[in-house]
Amino acid sequence: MSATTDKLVRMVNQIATEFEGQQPGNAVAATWDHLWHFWDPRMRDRIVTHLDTGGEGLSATSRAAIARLGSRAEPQSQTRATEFGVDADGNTESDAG
Amino acid sequence: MRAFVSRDMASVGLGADEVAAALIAAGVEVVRTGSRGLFRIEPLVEIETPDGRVGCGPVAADEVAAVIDGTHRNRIGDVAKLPFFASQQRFTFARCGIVDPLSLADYAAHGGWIGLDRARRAPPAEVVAMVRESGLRGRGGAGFSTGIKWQTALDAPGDAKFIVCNADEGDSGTFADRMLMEGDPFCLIEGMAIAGHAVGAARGYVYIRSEYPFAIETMRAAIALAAERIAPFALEVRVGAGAYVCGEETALLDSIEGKRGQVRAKPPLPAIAGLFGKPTVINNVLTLAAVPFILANGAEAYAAIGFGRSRGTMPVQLAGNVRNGGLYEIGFGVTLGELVDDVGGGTESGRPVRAVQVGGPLGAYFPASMFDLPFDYEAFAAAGGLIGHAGVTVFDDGVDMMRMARFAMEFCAAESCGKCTPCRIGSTRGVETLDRIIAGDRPDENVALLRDLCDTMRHGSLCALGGFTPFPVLSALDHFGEDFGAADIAGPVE
Amino acid sequence: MKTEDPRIGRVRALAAAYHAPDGLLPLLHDVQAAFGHIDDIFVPAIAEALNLSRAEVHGVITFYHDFRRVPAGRHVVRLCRAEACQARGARAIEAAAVERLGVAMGATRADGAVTLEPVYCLGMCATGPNALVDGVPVSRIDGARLDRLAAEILA
Amino acid sequence: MAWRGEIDLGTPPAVSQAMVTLTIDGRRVTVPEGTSLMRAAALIGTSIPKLCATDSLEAFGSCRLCLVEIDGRAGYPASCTTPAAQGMAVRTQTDRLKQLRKGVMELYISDHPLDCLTCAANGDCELQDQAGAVGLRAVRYGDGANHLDQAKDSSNPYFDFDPSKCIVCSRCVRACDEVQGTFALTIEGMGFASKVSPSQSEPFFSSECVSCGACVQACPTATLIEKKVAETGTPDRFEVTTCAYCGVGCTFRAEMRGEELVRMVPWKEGKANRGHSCVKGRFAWGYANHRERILSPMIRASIDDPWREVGWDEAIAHTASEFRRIQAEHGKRAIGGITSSRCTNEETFLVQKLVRAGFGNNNVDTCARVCHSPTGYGLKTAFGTSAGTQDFDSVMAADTIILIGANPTDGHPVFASRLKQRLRQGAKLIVIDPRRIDIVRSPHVEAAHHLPLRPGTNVAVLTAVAHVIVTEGLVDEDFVRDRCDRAEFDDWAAFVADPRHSPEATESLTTVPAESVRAAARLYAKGGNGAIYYGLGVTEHSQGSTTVLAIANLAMATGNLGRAGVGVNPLRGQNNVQGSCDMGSFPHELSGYRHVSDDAARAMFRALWGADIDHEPGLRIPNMLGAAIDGEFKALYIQGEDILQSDPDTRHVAAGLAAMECVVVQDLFLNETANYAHVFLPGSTFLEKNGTFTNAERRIQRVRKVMRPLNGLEDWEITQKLAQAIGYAMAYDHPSQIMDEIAAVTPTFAGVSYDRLDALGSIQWPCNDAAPEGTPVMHLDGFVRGKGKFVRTEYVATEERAGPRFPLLLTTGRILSQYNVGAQTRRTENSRWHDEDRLEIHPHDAEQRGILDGDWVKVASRAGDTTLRALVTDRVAPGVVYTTFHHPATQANVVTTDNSDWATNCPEYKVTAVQVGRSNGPTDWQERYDERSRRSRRIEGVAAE
Repeated sequence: MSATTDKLVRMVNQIATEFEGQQPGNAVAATWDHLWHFWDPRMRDRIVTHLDTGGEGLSATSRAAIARLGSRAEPQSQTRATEFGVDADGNTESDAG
Repeated sequence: MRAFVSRDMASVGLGADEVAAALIAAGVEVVRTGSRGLFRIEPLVEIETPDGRVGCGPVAADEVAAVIDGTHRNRIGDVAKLPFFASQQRFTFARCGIVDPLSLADYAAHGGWIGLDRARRAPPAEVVAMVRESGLRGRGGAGFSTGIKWQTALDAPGDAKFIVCNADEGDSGTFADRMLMEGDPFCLIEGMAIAGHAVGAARGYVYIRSEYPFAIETMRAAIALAAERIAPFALEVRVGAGAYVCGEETALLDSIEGKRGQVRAKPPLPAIAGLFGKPTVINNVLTLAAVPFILANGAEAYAAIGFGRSRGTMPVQLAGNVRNGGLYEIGFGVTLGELVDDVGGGTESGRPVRAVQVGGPLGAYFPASMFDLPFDYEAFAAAGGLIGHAGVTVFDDGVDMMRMARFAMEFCAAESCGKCTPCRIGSTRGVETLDRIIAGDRPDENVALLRDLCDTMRHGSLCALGGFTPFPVLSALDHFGEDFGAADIAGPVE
Repeated sequence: MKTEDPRIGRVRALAAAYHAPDGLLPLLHDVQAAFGHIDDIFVPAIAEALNLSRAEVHGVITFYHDFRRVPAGRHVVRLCRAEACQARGARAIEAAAVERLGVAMGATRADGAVTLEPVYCLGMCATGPNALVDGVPVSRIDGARLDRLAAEILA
Repeated sequence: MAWRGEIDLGTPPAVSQAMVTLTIDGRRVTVPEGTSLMRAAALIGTSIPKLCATDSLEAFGSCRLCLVEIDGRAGYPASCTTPAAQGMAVRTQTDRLKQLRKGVMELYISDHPLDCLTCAANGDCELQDQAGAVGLRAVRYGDGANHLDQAKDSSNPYFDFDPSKCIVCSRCVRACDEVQGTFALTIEGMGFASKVSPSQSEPFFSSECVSCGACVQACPTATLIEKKVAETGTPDRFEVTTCAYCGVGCTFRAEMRGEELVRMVPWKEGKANRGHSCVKGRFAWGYANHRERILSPMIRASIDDPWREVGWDEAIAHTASEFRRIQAEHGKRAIGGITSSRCTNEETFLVQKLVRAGFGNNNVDTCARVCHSPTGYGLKTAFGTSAGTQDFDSVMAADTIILIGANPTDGHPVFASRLKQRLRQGAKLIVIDPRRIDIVRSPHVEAAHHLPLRPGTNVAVLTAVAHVIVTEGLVDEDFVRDRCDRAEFDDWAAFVADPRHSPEATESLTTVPAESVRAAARLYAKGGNGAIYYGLGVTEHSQGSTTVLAIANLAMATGNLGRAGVGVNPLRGQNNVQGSCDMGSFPHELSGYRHVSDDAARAMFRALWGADIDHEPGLRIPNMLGAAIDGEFKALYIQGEDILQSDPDTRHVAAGLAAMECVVVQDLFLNETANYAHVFLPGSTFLEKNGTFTNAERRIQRVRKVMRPLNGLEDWEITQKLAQAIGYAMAYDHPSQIMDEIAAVTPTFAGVSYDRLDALGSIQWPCNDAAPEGTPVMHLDGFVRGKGKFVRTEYVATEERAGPRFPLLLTTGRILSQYNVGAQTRRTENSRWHDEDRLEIHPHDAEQRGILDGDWVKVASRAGDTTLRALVTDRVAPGVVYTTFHHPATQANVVTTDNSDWATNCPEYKVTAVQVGRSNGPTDWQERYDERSRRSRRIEGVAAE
């Protein structure tokens, strides 16, 4: 497994563990939502390929989330951090982070 | 046999400890008291007899035998009958020299705590009203109505308030505070406890100058002894460190707060924002010590005595070259001449009295021609002087008034806190200008310059140190011009 | 780290009794009583204890006449120079003292025997000229008493 | 603007709302109660003579020049210390007053050198002015005692102290006490001998002075004066600009003589710094004309070759052709850009526009990644907007302040001074930090509680605080009911109430005594206005975002939001890290916080920019380097950043850069990243450009050009040329046009323009129709976006665990005199305060390893090792070591690992398991690195130094 893939595995496991703490029972959807909104296509493709080739090192939640990522569907936003739309009065969230 | 010998610092300076030791060695039971306050007869020994105390003084350590058997050459008998004491009105100093300063029993037996108990039974506002009606004014020198000051502090909002006693008695010619703290400390303590109750202060500080080691020791012991009696009010002694300017109330507060004793600008008044920024009553020892009498005997008893707007008694201190130097508590209105000649008995040297400085190093010098001046804040102010802490320092005709004017500037330069320009730089220039006059260098020009400098200091300075130094300088110049040798020395004192 | 002067530890012990800035003067009095003077090297420990800056402590030490930064002589004579004592001959006594004790006013003898300092009033203004000699009041000082004093001090 | 001194009203403004009316010299004036007579007079154009008064300090009343007469009052009160009262009749000019003022001035001049014509303050001295004003014509005192022989102290590199000219007005001492709060100055002695004394009469440089310059600014004479003024003479014009160092955003008057900058003096109307400064902004601007500054473009084929100087056209053309070649060979997404948090909003906006519209991909990122990206993620999740909620003034209304993971006296010194002011007024402080940072206990300031937690356990401590607040009934029920999401609160409250989150249960983990946690929680919840300030010690962790969420939870649970004195306040590191985020520097979103996948947004930008926008998020910096190693990422345009020194896991960064074919660095100096660059484009300093910075309180402030760029072009002009060269048209004449475009696409900047900035001085976004003058405090009557959201914060231990091989935990930070990677401050006199990074180690840990203070030690982690000298101190707890990363020689980031925040990849600088041992000098990696960077800095035809 290349260094980059290993790094991505550690990153997605870290995200999954966090959402297991934050949103028990909804960690898979939240992790998927996060990867979809914040990861670059190559990172997403690489992790999906890794899952398809056995997904060594991936946690259960990570596996489920990556599986959904592979389906190319657009996730529902599970936290305000991934809401980017313009609301009714023309105000957008500011994501200065 | 029981004998009473003073432990007052001045008495000890004259050998009282050695006399007491000799009495004890001779089998006599010795009680150490404060000083009665006439230093010509110290060390004084008073023997207790069935019909009262019999005094002998001054007594040397090797003459105790004569005292014991009643044959001592300086036998006085009942000291209280001496004209010096009989003509006094000792409201504040009644117990001084009589009681054992650290005996709670003695204090209670001589009218102690009556004032405090009465005050604590009355609401604070009523106590403040009594003090106001007594006409009591600041004995430290400002002469500000004590009642009004307390009222301001009572009305001022604050989660904590303080009572501060200004015991930095640094004026030359004054020792009443010292005598009272060493002779009747519980009186001051009681006065402060009353003040605490009157304005809602739970804590008090007594700021004593470091030059008074005896007073510091006695006050600390007395506070410890009286702690329970005055609880929940709590007192603490704070010792100065040799700065005369800390006799100015705001410099004193900065000193207690652990800072350089520099004078604060006003407002705010300390009664509103003083120690640690909280409402604070600052009064002189004598002011606070007068309060127990007022509470015990009522405001009218105190106000009945006095002259004009100066009500009650003033513990005058006769000092310098004076025969009967000591503590003379009398109602306001007595004249300067009566004090110096009748009570004081003129100079100790036997030479004629030439000048009298009233109010310490910042007070004016008065010639004999002004001895009809009544002891009253307003009268002295009108005559270009001040009462101050009521120290009266007598000089005989050997005095050189130009040197005394120079000394006034020298003292200001030595004790200036350095904050404001007229005093920091002016006092040093004052000494230099007077040195030129003394050396005869362009006397007319330099006297005119001296007057200009005094005007700048008098009206520009931030506090009384720089502000009042012109009083001794100009009064010497105006009343004793002959000592200055300069042609044009006339000019009013502003 | 060079070893610390042992006296600094004792200063810290004295300082432990005080916590707020208003403890500074009492602490400085304690330190001077313990060591005879307040050495500059004590200042950091004092400042640290009261949570003040070294500047503030230095400013206070140098403001008040009482605090010494260098040790005084074995004996300290504080001669009163104020008006009441002058009226009773203090100027002459001062000149005599300088001469008899062999030290200028405000200085310490070369051999460290005595420090002669002015003081402005000791509150014994009817029995001057006065002095505090090692904290003990001495009044009505004249030539004879000065001689006895010089003998004791310079013995 | 033609030079004119700032108006000095003499005393600070009164706070009262009640007004009083009086007459001064017969003219009526109405002022707030408590206003001094001096200030009241100044407000109607009557300037009463003064020397010890200045409106940045409390009235002091020592010079006695400002005496006035008042009807019905005896004497001559000082107008500075006498408050105006209703109906007063004041006279400021009478014969008596003239006479008294002349008398005072005569005393002053009797102890002052008469060398005005050769004096450094000639023409800019209040004593000189007042002597003229009062008409002093003679000094009659002859030669008396004076201070003219006092020795001058030139120990401070930036200003001289000449006591012979001192008038003992104490303005310097009071400035050090009241404004800066260091108390480094005092008056020594009393009376005529009074003398200004740094610490124990030491030279300024070795005293407690932190060289903030407040005393120099306050001094009315030449006693304390900038060395540059003494050298150059007084300035003749000034521009108001904003400092380019930390996130406080101090504004300064850049005072110049012609084109030469003479001094930087804090601008009194600056709303972030209120007329104060620190050593960096005030004095450390000399790097602008440092000899190491590169002024002409350079290119080279290989990073092993020496540089070759070329003209701008050749450099730009070469870069453009390389970028086009690489995109042709390796695909559109094979190149990217990095924006700087130290350049202006306009410049950052242009770089991300170049990448998205010019390169056609979203591979743009900003160094904000490495400091406050978790703030954005966390606050957006909780409050809906991701910036700090208050303005800096707000601290003055706080009653209890929690400071977590920030060391303001070093990192945000001017804010620290205002915080200390508030603490001296009685506000209570709680510090949560592994180190006993200065503000825990420094003169007149002491934290009520210091929680020295084990590095990496922030979430555990804050969740324990939340546990106490919920279980002890300290929640602000009204606030939660009215303004938060009820269900989420209930879920969160149940979560934190679990006994496993109690202070007692977490004590062994966090090493913080349970009772301290409980006391701190009660004080924050019930101690009046509670304000939380935090820095990189919160964000630079694997749970950085979670910690920000925990902070937001505490603020909402206790109702500490939506008014002055409260809030959640990120202390952002750099001058424009907030701005670089606002400008849309992140790979996943367009400016205006629109996700790149948003078709409508992309359509709008295509119309506006005339170029297709990639719909996929781009690569973050760590992932660009990863992709480069994998051969998929070939070129990088880096503006104003030194990622090799500032980013973690230096070996990984070096490998990534080395794998690229065209690295372009645009900076002032050949920084560490330039060792791996093929093109060097010389940048311009903040003194040489127009633009805006946005500070940590969302305040947009103008940067104004003080002198022509030495390198010939402002940074935005370089980016524009590059865009044109790769075939993407950009045609701005002035940054104000760029700001107009920003305002058009950024809702929170809608109302911002240069004209309005000039009119208002500064604007805190959001600034739009709803808030035409900006928003000092956010969430006033409700959260901008719906309800406040509570989020569970489960503690997840970092992988960086101390173990047998690496038993100690390293954390990192900053020091006052140096800034970020030190590129600027190392090239100023500031290096005299901190010329090398030191490793702070507890005496116990040092003793165990036979390490003495000053010894060379090696610090090793699983990522690498480096050597530096030890500093034995009990400021750090046993088991914790600390260092800064200001000097490249130490390469502290060789040791930091690739751990990072789960949500934003913000690197975990603050926790690295290390071993420390004696060493005999630099590691071979350091030596190889030094040799490499020496070779890489060679420039053809220029003698190597």
